[in-house]
Amino acid sequence: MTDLAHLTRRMEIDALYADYAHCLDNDALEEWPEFFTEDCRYRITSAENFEAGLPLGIVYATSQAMLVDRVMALRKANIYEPQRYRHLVGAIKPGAEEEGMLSVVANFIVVRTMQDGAMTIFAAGRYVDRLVRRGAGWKFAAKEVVLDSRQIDTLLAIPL
Amino acid sequence: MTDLAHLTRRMEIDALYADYAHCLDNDALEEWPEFFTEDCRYRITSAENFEAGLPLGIVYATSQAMLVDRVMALRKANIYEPQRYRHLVGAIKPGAEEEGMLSVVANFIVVRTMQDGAMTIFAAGRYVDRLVRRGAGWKFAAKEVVLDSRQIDTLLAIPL
Amino acid sequence: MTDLAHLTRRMEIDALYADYAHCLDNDALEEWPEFFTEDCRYRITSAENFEAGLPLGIVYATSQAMLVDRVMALRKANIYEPQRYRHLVGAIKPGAEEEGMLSVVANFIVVRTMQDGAMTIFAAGRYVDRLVRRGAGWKFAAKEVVLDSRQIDTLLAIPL
Amino acid sequence: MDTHALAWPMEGNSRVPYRVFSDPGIYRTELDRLFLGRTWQFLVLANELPDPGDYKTTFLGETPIVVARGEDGELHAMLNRCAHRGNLVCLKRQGHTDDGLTCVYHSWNYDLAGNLKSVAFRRGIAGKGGMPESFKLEDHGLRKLRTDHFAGLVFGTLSEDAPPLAEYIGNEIGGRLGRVMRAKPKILGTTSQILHNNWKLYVENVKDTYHATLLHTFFTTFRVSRLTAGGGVAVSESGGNHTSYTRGKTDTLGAAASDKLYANIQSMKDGVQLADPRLLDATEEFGDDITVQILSVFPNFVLQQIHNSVAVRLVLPKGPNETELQWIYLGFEDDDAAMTERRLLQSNLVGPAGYVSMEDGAVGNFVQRAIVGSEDECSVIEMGGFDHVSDNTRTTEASIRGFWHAYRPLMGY
Amino acid sequence: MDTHALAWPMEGNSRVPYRVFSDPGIYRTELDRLFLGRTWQFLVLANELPDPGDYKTTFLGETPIVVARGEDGELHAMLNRCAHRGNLVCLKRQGHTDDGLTCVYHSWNYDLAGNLKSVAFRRGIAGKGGMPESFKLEDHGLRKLRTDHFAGLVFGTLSEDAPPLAEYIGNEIGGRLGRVMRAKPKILGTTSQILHNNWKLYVENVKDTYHATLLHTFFTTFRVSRLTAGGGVAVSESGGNHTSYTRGKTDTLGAAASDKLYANIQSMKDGVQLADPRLLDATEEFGDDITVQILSVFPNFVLQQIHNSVAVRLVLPKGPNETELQWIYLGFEDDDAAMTERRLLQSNLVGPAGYVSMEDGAVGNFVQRAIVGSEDECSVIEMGGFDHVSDNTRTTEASIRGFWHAYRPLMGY
Amino acid sequence: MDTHALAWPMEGNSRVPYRVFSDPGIYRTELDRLFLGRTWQFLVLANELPDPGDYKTTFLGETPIVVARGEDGELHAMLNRCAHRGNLVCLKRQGHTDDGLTCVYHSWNYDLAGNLKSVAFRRGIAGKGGMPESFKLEDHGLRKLRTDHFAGLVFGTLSEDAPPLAEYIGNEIGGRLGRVMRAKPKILGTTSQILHNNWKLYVENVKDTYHATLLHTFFTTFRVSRLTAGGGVAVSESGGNHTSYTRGKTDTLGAAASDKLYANIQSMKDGVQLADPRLLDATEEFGDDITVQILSVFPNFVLQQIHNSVAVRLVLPKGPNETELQWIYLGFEDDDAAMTERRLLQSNLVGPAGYVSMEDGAVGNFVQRAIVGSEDECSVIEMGGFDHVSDNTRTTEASIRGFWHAYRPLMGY
Ligand code: FES
Ligand code: FES
Ligand code: FES
Ligand SMILES: [Fe+3]
Ligand SMILES: [Fe+3]
Ligand SMILES: [Fe+3]
Repeated sequence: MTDLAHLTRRMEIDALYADYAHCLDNDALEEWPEFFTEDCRYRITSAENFEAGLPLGIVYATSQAMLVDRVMALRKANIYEPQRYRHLVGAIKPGAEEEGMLSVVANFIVVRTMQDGAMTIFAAGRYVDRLVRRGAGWKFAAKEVVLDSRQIDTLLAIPL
Repeated sequence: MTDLAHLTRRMEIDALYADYAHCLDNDALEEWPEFFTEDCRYRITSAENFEAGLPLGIVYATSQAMLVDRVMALRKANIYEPQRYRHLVGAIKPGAEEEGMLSVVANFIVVRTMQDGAMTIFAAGRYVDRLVRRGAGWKFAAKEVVLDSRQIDTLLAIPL
Repeated sequence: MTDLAHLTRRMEIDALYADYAHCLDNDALEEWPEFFTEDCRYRITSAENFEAGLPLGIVYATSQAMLVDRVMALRKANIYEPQRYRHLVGAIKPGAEEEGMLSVVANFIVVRTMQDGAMTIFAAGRYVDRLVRRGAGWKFAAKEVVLDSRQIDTLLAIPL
Repeated sequence: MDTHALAWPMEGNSRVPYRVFSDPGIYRTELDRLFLGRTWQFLVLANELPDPGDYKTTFLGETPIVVARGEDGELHAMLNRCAHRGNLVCLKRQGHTDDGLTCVYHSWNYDLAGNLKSVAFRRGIAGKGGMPESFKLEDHGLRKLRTDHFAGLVFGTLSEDAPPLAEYIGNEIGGRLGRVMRAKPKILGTTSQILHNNWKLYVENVKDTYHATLLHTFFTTFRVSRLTAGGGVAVSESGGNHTSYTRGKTDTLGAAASDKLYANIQSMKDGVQLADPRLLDATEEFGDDITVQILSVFPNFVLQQIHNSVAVRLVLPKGPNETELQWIYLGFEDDDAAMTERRLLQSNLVGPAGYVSMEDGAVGNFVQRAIVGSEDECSVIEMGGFDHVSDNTRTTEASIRGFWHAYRPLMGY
Repeated sequence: MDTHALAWPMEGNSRVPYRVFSDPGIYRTELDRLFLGRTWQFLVLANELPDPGDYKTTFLGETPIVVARGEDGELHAMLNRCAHRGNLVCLKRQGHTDDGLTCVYHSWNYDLAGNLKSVAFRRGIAGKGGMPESFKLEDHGLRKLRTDHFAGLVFGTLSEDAPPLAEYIGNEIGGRLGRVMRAKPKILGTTSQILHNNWKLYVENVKDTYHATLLHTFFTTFRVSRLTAGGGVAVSESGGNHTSYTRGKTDTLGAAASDKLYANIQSMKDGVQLADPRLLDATEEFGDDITVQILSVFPNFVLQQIHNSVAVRLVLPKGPNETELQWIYLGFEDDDAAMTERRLLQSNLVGPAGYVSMEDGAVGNFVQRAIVGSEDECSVIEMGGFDHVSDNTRTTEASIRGFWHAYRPLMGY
Repeated sequence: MDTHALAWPMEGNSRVPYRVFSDPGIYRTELDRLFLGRTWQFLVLANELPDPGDYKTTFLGETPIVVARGEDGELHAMLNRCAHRGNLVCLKRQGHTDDGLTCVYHSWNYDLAGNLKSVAFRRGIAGKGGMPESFKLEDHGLRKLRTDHFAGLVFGTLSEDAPPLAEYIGNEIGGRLGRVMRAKPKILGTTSQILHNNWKLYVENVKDTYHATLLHTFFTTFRVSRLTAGGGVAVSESGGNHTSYTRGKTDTLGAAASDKLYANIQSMKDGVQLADPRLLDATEEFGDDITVQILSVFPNFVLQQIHNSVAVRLVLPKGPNETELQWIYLGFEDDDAAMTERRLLQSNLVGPAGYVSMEDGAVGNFVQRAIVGSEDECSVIEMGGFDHVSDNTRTTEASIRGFWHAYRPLMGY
């Protein structure tokens, strides 16, 4: 792979994570499932579960359709106070690309702001992802959101 | 635009935001107005005001000269306890470039540290900016600092 | 230096800081000294000491061997509660390259999570580094971790 | 400490024991006797909730309130606490409803005046469960506030025997209030500050005509306002309400003598000029030469006019050592684009980043930190003497003494 | 406020003064009389610590506890506080030791039953220092708890005179508990929520059969559960323990009538379908038609069965206004891969992000915020009448009244 | 709980009720009787503020203090609280002024000894306002502390009847203090730790000669210090001050026997070597063979010599459960570059990341967490017996008993 190809791929991946952050932070939840493949796996879990090899997910989805259902429930069924996230994603580290599947790890911190203005560090952790190329860009074939903390403040409504 | 040109522009923009952060975080306030054009607009507001279309700014400037005045007042007139910011800027996302004007959005988190050592998340939010090319680099023709929170802890002295 | 060379070097440096963050955040402490040269200098200090020109380090090492000793002590001698860091590093700014020595400054924020799940902003500040090329990549010939705060919460075990 | 009864110094209103700014027991008594007691507190602008079903939440002290525009076109204020098991009935800070107020917990539904209209499954299901016969909807409404209007501002109280609002404000202060609220207000934006100090330290600061030109050196440096300018302070009979006003274009001593005076007290910097003077390009809009007017109504309402910057400030207690200061920046319906731009530029003077207000966000905390261990010592409030009467000088702390004059009987001190 | 004695309303268990949810003095009394007193509290699963030397830490209220598997194969529970100068003996939340429990501060060593085995330098060095002759190892062990088992769950208490666990739980609730814990449990994972409300607001919520289908509109919208479905609630004689159960496949009114009923109370959305219905693809595993069963044991243990999602919940007080809710998600040793996957998918229903539980994480805080200033007002708990007996309806608050019936004598109200 | 009077156990200084480490009422009494009472507390190094106008802020307990070098060349210490309305007079932690101390709030100006020199607009403006005739500058200075010096260290107290500093420290401890402060100190740097525990838990830790080689396994592993080495502890007559000292190069038992002893108590790791031994490359600088000396002066001053690492530690209470531990690392004016480098390398041993001190930052919090619910239980302090006298062993808790001996009468226990 040429340096230029490497650099271009890197720019594409950085853009994917930037778009993902803006999607969630700007309440464009309806677009969120489109970052994933149809047969994707998505899980939010704690480092404690992750490292113990326990399969539980705080959110556990095995298809893009389940992500669509999650958004629909948030919009139509679930009740929670107005709140917003602010994602900072860093240390994005692509690994080896095998049969069109690229593994990527990254660090994130999410600050949550409630309607009254109170800000807290809601989540910190790492993404353990598998990306596949789709046309000009990339999609998540698998995304594990591994939270450093075993505790969730109040509730987790908006995805991470 | 070639891939290489794209990549180069991207590196320039990243550098602009990095320099901007170091300028504010290292108390080089006198250099801060130089990141802006002479007829720039600069506003700090809350997401609540921004989304309601309310024009108010916590800081509201319509020229580079007003930014110079802000710095002069901080140095010569206003009284506030020693404090420092630490900016982390991410998800920098350039949009379309139209008549030499490039729109860019980015996420930020600012940790404020007081002289006694107390650290807090002082601000989280997004930049909604318009950049113009000036020689080798870029300047802000317009910068909106959109804070997720409607609350400011104690006071806002140093710009964001 | 060509644009492409610039871009490639930049990607290498970003990768160095990303690998450094993952090393510390994923408890691969044994690999940590390998980010440094044999005769490296490493210091953690406060902005207060740094700006006053005081030489003290909270951690003060003048060789890679001392970093090896630090890790060994953490593993075999020192007692502290299970905890993990999450680094976000940004505004990475390479300076001039002189006789093979490249100076780089960067901002960082570290969130610390204790075993019960409590998260805090443990550290915020800047890296003031000197890098040298080693084979394909770079190593730290000198690293100053300059903390914005003069206070450390409880203790500092894992390096920054 | 918080069990220790407070003996007010015999000097009266010119001495304030620092304990009142930090004692948790005193704070709880304030919530009870002041904020839930015989005082009027600002709720909303009269035209802020135009349509039936519009509502907004706020606080009396720390107690959540909802204000709603009823089907009858009237504003109704009630505690934002469900009569069933105490859930917040309105979760959003501001909103609109087309079917009254419904509590999310068990779907009890109230009308916009707080009357209970329906109870989910009141009759049970298939003849089982449900509420007992003895349960009457009319016994379980939301607790209602009295509301009253003045100059486009809506106030509320839980007290049955508080005097009418106009009487509570008083004639002189009322006139000053009407002067600023000269037309239908238009909200330009809002912001809020978290102050790490007792709420009364901020209220003292607002009433403190003495500090402005000394602490806020921007005022003096750029001659926005000086104590040597004409002006004065008015205090209501109750003592609790005040107005200070400045005739900024005049100087009782003349610029040179004034400069000299301020030079001596070291809050003056020389040779400072604005690179872009549009910031201070004010215009006369109130039909008089008063350039700055600060007004307060006991215990926690503030109305500010600084040139063309008009704002309501609400001081909300959040604990013995914490306060939220809410700002509502106003224009008026007759503003043209130029006037709006003028107000926006002048808004740089006030708020959390205001050239002449940022210090007020910090100084209360400085006092809060300084008085630890000195709870039995007192502040000394003798500037301008010992009384709390109106006078045509601002070199006085009369309106602060007035505040304590109104505060003490309510608290039993 | 916190020194003010509480007079319980004469209405009894159908009225609860809001003060009990915020008063620091009442909270401290609860820690003492409830959590360190005559109640049984969940510690661990019986098969969670299989080997001698395995240990896990938990809490009785806010008091740290360690549970260890002894060399004798028995589980021992003790205060996690060194008898020397009070250090935490076990620093890790869970772990294994091969040489008993050693305090890091001065290396005092205890066996796995909490008996003090050795004291570093007890005899001094070279004839100097060391412990006095009067010091006896046997006088300085870790304080021990009583433990008891039921259906694979281990409970503990500091009380000598608490009844045996089975008696404390009661026959009916015990049977319901055994129904769910039908085989050796397997932990699928754990999580925890920090709730910004008093612990009892969450316990009321768990016992509240009335709220489920109203607050959690996902339940009704997707017909997972409705009050119109068959079911009921069982309350133990003590009042403190309960089970609610739903026969989800039945509807006492029929779907149409039920839809109409819910439409009226506005917690129903139309035309909503799951794009991927595997989420709700449940299977019958408990040998009856009960689709949802929620069970609690006084004061702070919860066992949930929602279709195939089984979880233990432990409610830990962390202050008057803060609570940790711990979740342990379970499968059983006979689960095949498909069953495990089913449980994992259904786990989306519960926990911090659960479709039918996320609201419970917030509503307690809504109440906590709403009652400020209303400490002397009361909640009204009359749904289903005034008693706390078992009945085949869930349109009742009987099990909540039962909680207060058990709470009051222990607290002396 | 915090209203409950404390009855000290009849065992005396060998038993400490855990309540004293968490009770808010006891904490407030400590601030009043200890920190604002009859004790001497470290303020600054005598040569830290060389020039008139130099000032630094610190605390007596939680009460803000400013220390300034006067025009007279003397150091003056005062409360950092303005006599007007209580603002912090000095906002910067450290600084220099050329025109005395001016409060930013209303520009009242004090000289460097805290005497009020001028009041802004004291005479009003144009004959209106200003201070009343009865107001006298001399009645409104900053409250002053007594200060006293010892071995280049400046201490202060608010007490009129505290004995002279040298007498308060005592001869033996004074000699040990002078031994370390052998020349004019040079600050190498400072740092600070926030400890989430009561201040006394850290003070006990400092005085605890028993824990060092057990908790800090680095000590033993690398043979930096062992209890088997020669040494001892000295306690002042008051009980409140102490020195422990180690002759690290000696071993009363011999290395082999010592290794065996430590092996048994499991704080020893084998075969551990430093890859870069320069860390421990110490040199003899105090004219004796004492390698480690820890010294404390009641209530909150610590002076440490660990080989060539010299530091002052100040223990500042920040609430019942929080403490700030400030470190000032010292060299001496006669240090050459090699000596400075040596001190910097050895500074790795101490401070927040110190190889032999990081555990001390955490262990107090471990105790704080462990004692919740055990407020009426007691720690057991019997190592070395029951008294608090000097002895040539460190296998004792005598100096901890001494601390409580000094603490109890001041608190009335
Ligand atoms: S609490 Fe409002 S309906 Fe039950
Ligand atoms: S506190 Fe446990 S051994 Fe000393
Ligand atoms: S408070 Fe210091 S001058 Fe007024
Ligand atoms: Fe002011
Ligand atoms: Fe629920
Ligand atoms: Fe120690």
